[in-house]
Amino acid sequence: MQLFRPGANTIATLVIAAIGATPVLAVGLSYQLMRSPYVTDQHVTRNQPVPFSHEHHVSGLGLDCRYCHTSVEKARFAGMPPTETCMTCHSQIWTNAQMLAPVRESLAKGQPIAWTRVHRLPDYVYFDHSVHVAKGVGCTTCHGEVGQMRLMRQAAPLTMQWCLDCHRNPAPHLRPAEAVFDPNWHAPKDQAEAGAKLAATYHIHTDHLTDCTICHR
Amino acid sequence: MSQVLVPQQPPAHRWISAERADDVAITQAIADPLFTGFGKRWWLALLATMPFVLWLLVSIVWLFYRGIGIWGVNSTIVWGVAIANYVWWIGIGNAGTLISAMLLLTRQKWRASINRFAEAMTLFAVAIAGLMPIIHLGRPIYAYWLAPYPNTMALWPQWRSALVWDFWAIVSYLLFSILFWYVSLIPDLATLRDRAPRRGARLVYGAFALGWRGSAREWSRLRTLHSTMAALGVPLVCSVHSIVGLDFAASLMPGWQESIFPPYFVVGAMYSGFAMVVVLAAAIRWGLGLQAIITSRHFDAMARILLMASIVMFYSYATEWFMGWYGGEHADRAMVSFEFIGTYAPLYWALLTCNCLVPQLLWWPFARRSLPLLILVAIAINIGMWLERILIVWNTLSHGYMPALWRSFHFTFWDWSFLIAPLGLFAFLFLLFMRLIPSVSMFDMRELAHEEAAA
Amino acid sequence: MPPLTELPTRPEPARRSKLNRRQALSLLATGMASSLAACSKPDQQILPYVRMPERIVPGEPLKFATTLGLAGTGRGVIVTAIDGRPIKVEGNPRHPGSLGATDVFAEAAVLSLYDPDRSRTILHEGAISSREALQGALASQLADARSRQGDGLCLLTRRTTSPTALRQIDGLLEAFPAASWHAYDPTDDDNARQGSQLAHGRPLNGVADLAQARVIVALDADPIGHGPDQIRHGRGFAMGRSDANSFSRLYCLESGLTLTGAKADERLALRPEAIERFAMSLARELGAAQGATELPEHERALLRKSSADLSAHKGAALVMAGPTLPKEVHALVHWINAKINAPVRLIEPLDRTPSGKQAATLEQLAGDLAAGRVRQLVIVGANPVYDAPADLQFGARVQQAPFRLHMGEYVDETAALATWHVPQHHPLEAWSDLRASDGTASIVQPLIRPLYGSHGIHELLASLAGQQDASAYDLVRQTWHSAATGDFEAWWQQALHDGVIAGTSAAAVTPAAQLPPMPGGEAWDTRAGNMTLILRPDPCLWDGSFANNAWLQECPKPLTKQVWGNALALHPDDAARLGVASGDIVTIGAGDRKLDVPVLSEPGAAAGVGTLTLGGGRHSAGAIGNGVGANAFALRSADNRWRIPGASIKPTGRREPILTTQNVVRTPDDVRELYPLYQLGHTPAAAASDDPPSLMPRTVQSSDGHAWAMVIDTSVCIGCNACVVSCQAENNVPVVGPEQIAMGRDMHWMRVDVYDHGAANGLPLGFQPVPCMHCEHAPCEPVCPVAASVHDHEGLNGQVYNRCIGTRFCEANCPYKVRRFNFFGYADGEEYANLGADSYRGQKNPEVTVRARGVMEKCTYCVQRISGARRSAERDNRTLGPDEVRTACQNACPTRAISFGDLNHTDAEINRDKADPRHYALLGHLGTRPRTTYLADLRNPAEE
Amino acid sequence: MTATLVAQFLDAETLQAALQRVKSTGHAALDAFTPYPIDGLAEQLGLDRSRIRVAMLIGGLATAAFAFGLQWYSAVIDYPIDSGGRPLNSWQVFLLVPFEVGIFAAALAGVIAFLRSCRLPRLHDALFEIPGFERATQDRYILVAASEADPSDLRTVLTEAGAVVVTELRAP
Repeated sequence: MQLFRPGANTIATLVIAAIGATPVLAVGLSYQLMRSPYVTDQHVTRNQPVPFSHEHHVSGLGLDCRYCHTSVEKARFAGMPPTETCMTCHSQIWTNAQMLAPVRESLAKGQPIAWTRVHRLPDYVYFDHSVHVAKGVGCTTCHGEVGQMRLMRQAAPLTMQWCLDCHRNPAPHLRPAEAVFDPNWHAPKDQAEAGAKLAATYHIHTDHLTDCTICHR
Repeated sequence: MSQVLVPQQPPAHRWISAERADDVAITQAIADPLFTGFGKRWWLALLATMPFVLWLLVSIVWLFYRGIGIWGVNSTIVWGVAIANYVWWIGIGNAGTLISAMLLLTRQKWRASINRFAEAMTLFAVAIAGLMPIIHLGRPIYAYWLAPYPNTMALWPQWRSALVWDFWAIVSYLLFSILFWYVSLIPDLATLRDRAPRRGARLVYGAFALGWRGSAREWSRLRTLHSTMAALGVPLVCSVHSIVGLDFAASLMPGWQESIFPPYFVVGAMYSGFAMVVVLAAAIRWGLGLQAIITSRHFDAMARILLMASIVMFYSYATEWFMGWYGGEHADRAMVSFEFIGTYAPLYWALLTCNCLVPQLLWWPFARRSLPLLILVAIAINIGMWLERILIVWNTLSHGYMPALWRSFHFTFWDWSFLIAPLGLFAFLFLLFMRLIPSVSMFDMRELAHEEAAA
Repeated sequence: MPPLTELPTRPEPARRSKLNRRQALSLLATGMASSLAACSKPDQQILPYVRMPERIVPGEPLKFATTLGLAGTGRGVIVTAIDGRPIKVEGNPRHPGSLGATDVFAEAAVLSLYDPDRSRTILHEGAISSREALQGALASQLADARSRQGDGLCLLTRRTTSPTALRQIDGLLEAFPAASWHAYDPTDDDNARQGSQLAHGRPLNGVADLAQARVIVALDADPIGHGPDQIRHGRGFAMGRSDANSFSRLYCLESGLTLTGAKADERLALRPEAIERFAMSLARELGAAQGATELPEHERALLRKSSADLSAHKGAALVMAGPTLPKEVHALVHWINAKINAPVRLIEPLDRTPSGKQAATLEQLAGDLAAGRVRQLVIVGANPVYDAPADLQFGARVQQAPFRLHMGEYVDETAALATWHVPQHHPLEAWSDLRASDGTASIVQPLIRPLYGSHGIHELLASLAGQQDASAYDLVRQTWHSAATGDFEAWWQQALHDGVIAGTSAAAVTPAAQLPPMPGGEAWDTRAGNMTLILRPDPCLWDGSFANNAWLQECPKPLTKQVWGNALALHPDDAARLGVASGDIVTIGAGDRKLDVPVLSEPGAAAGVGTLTLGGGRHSAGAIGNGVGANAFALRSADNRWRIPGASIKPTGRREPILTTQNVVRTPDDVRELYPLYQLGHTPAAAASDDPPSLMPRTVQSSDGHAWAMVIDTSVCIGCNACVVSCQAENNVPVVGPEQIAMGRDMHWMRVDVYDHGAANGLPLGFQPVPCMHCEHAPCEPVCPVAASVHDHEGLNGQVYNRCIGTRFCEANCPYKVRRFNFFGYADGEEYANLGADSYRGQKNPEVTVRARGVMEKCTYCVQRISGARRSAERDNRTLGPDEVRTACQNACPTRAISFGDLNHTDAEINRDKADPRHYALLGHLGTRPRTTYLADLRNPAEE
Repeated sequence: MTATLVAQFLDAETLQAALQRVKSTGHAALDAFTPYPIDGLAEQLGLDRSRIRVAMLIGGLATAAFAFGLQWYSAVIDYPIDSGGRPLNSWQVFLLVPFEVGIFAAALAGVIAFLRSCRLPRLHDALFEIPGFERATQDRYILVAASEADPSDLRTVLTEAGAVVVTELRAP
């Protein structure tokens, strides 16, 4: 006797096909997910206790990065400005601005301003700003068009893949020493050979740059 | 239990000891119990295995929560029961496919009665074996890092590691075994579909039977496929356990770095596997009343194979000792003497007794024919083979190149858990299999019956 | 390690297990929290300073020179602080007591700083009290004391060389003429002082210079053993052996095995009485007209050799006597040294006040207490209730004094009996000053504001003298105002920067040494009832004051590798005679004093002598130290401090497994294969390379020119463990605790293997520090399925913790067994006892990952230091110097046995060592091509 | 007008004999259904040779090649890592994984080829309508034959050959 309706044949075939297809799709999807901003926080803008605008201070007033991030050339940590640094100017201008109240309060109470971290690497990754800066990797290379950001956002995915892309082939991203802190720097036409030359002058050896021990220890 | 096939002494035929063994009788004997059920005995057995399954689950949860420190492993003896279990189970898992594939290729008719449940045994054993390396990890959640997949770390597995070979060997072997087993199952599923009294069962079996009708084309194609798979299966099985052997042989520790390991692991696998088949065959024969189909001839044949394997095992051990001494490396010689007089010497002697001495009983026909005796021998062999595996791990790691760090293993409750509980899980799965799927291949039996009748 | 079925028996298991359970639960909580967090990443915050402190660059290390004391003697150190947290102690090359190296105690000091068990508040009768209340109480007591010229006011300090403290005590004794000052240090050697009294008519300290000595005869003395002079003597010993042409020879006669004995060229294990006899015979050989007794043959042979050597090397020969020998023998040794013009500088004692006052003894104090003559007792930094000789019954007598003030870092046994307890600063929190054993003074400067409400001893002494709120800073500066040359501020900055005060080393005095009267060499019998018991400071816990330091508790004792406890070392024959084996608990009886302690069979011990170390059996030490080991002070009597004759040893039938981290290797084949030992003049012609042929590429060469390697000279390794603890501090290596040790688990990245070449008579012993070998053909790497164990281009065998999934194949396949696995979260939520306390986080080195549960870890050649050096070199665009990178173990080593550097730098020290004929690779025949290699041991036995 | 008859036999031998008779009498033997494989039946029915083995060979080799290529690319090109000084292209050990997955892939390819050549899965099929057809998987040997001309001739051929039941299959 007949157990199944004619449609069953198609269904059965589809089921078998699905068994084969599912794993492939699952891996593909999860990979896309891991790369997506949902996981990497790329392009995520975060709220800050004080709505500090890099656009205003960098593009508008033309402050140098190092004015606030003082240790970027000598330490792993680029450095966050102490409240004092803000007050050097803001004890003179915008002294009563409402949005600066937390800053004045911080100085008065002696309590730090709690900024929200924007760029976050895992604890087991040892990133050193000073060396990158010394080797001609500019601020905006990783931090993006800071000069255009009202509130700070994470420009790069900060995945290991992304780090490796540059560690394997830094040349396209290298700048002459004087341009490292230039927020408006853009790669010249001849970056191809210029970068290669810079890599040589900076003594950058790429094979060593992909060693695990460079970033993990 | 329906006694359709009445066994008689002396047996009517070589491999079937029943006079009236036509298609109907065989079909009834094997298929009908699945519809009528096995009664209380089966339920009791299933109930008995439940606590073990629960025990295993609890152990695994506690292991993941607390970490592998709950085992007796230490800074020097970093491996323990999990690894021994892995090798032991994969060994048993190898036998099923090996048996049915090799016997198929060598045209051994009697395979018909045992290949189905031997292959089922393979599936369950390999599944349990595959569990072991994962729970043995310090950070099991990252086990998937052994697989090559696109990831944002831009990293790949380290292909030179024997563990990666293991990973692929097990995955390939498990999937292969499932296909091999399922393909030969399709016609029987069709029989069940056409014989099942209730519509529900008919639908389920029917779906899995894929609409098999037993046409000449289907049969010839199935045979081609099945025999070719068998031809591929034999090298696969050998390679799988050789790779397990490489886990140790590819190292440079005394007692591990030995070129004999891969072949000797394969033989060991077949050895313990056949021993397990003997036990299961006896169980099924008694449980399903298949005395007519699984005859004492079968046990006799398997006993001979056990005897042969035990001799090869002894030869392998002897080779180990000889090479250890002949190589002249100080550490290797120290290792050999440590095996005999060291911390685990009693276990080592027990191993030699179980694997080399006890099976010699099988030289005597009465021992091969007496089922209880044969079962005892088989169990002894399985114990001996587990001891062999754990001692391979313990001896070398306890007595390496640095005497300052010679230590010994401290067996904990959780080591016992992971040694015993999986046996319960295995029994549980096997009982389910017996209840849902014909434990003996019906179409093979029909064919055999006709050939026997003709002969 | 023998299989251990039961776990070590320690008190209050309930409380400790409860602790663990609580930690497990908190782990669960944090685990769940973090797993939730993983789903919805919570915002992290950055808190910048409000005002930037001077000189601090976030995350960048700062180094300051200061001084750490041991038994009142200073060892100059340089402490690294990151973001204001002291995290690592290293030696100060300018300081004569440190010479750029450290010992275990200095290394471990930084852990004690963060100990949550430290005393935090002033206590009155055990209840929390206030500073004001204390000042009130003190005021009235002082008024009372002043009214009777200070009669009844007793000050008990440890032996101290702090000029400021001594100056203050002078002031105090002026203010209270009738007051008395007592000093007690449980590791003091009174016999030496009295010996000098006998020989020179006044107590003098001898400062021996081992570097100058071609011949050294140690009579039950342990110059290179643990103690204030270990680093100096160790360096001297090494320098005396640096040149094959002027290679020193070390004779050692000792009652119990010591580091000196282990490294000796000629050694004899004798009962102390026999050593006395030998000393007298030695004196006679050198012209003393008396003290002749017959010696057994083997002693006579050694006497001939040693006396010949001594007289042959006048001016470069040296005899040393240990604390177990009576004052007469010490005097005799003074006489001998004078006779052979030994390189020993005699200096005035350093523990006297400027006005020359010497502290009275503890016995006198005990007497006064018993007689009820003490009205106010002020105990500063001492813990006599625990460590006073038992027969003084200090615990009972101290309560005779109505007012008892105790100042200490912990609420210890003495604090419990005091009416007032004042928490004391940790040395890294205080201003003070100390002298090295040669008299050189140096400043103790704080690295961090006091973590708890503790106070300094100088403030306390000041307030006793009536100065309230005087600051230690000013007091110390006052002390040195006079010494300053030129502008004081400049001088002061210099003194702080250098870590030593120039020109303060004591002047040598040269009195005539006269031959003292000889004691009658007493006879003894060797019945079981009559053993001689020798006490020694513990190589890890010293006198028990470090008992709550987990690093030191888990630091394997150099010669037995025992951890978490002490044991009575007996010669195997004695043990057999008593029917006991290692691990059996015996009752030691000395007079009416008793102690239960496990036995440890030690082939190096002298027959008829049992050796036990101090520092165990604390019950108010803290969560770590409580109830670990047996308290040897319970057997001590005031007149026999180091040597207790007529001790009885009875088996109890109970057992307690001896916890060890590894075995002392005594199997002859292995010893020969793994630890080659040559005799001077019999070294191989050239360094042998036993690399087998290989199909694999030769070696890993770095593109930017570095190829790191390490060479360890076993001939000068004295097994002091400084490298082990230094590595632990530098690399955040966790402590696992006794239960885990009993399971056979440990975490030390650096271990020191002990090899016994004599097997039978137990000598000579050799030490072999074993870090990761960083094999060029590393067996651990190809077996890792996820490439967590990989090589980098500079030859480092890197371990990537965050990639590790814990297959443990690498350790299984490591022939050297140098890898360590986190079976539990030893540093990550499942810490032992109180080691999970937040305060300990302060010590963690931020440059090194704290490893999680389930990952493998191991020595990285201090990759963070290599990386740091490389990055700073790249920052200012220069190349790394040959020996610019120094590993933690290398820096700690007192004898400079460890050299580390870049093989590609031809002028690196490492390459000189590689050319040495004694150079060999451990298990080189396996073809692993280790980057860590060794120089074979070298001994210089005397020919007949 | 053609008729298709379905004849049921009690054992394989009668079936094969009947098959010969049908063919010799100029009728067309379409297909046979048996409870177990019967040697030579396929040949008698003149079925084409199967290409399953070819499919298995191709599937196996292709996958093995891919597996080796993946290893080589990842270990030599994409992220070369020095592992214990072994050569980046350790081709000897890179052969193991391809072998394992190759065999599995061959089996998989075989199964797919088998399903396609038998046009399985076919849960719904006209033959299942035939009364008694379900016994083809148990104890009946069924022959399906067709005749161009008068079906009654074929029917007699079959009955004489020993068919226990002969039914006519009507095209729906």
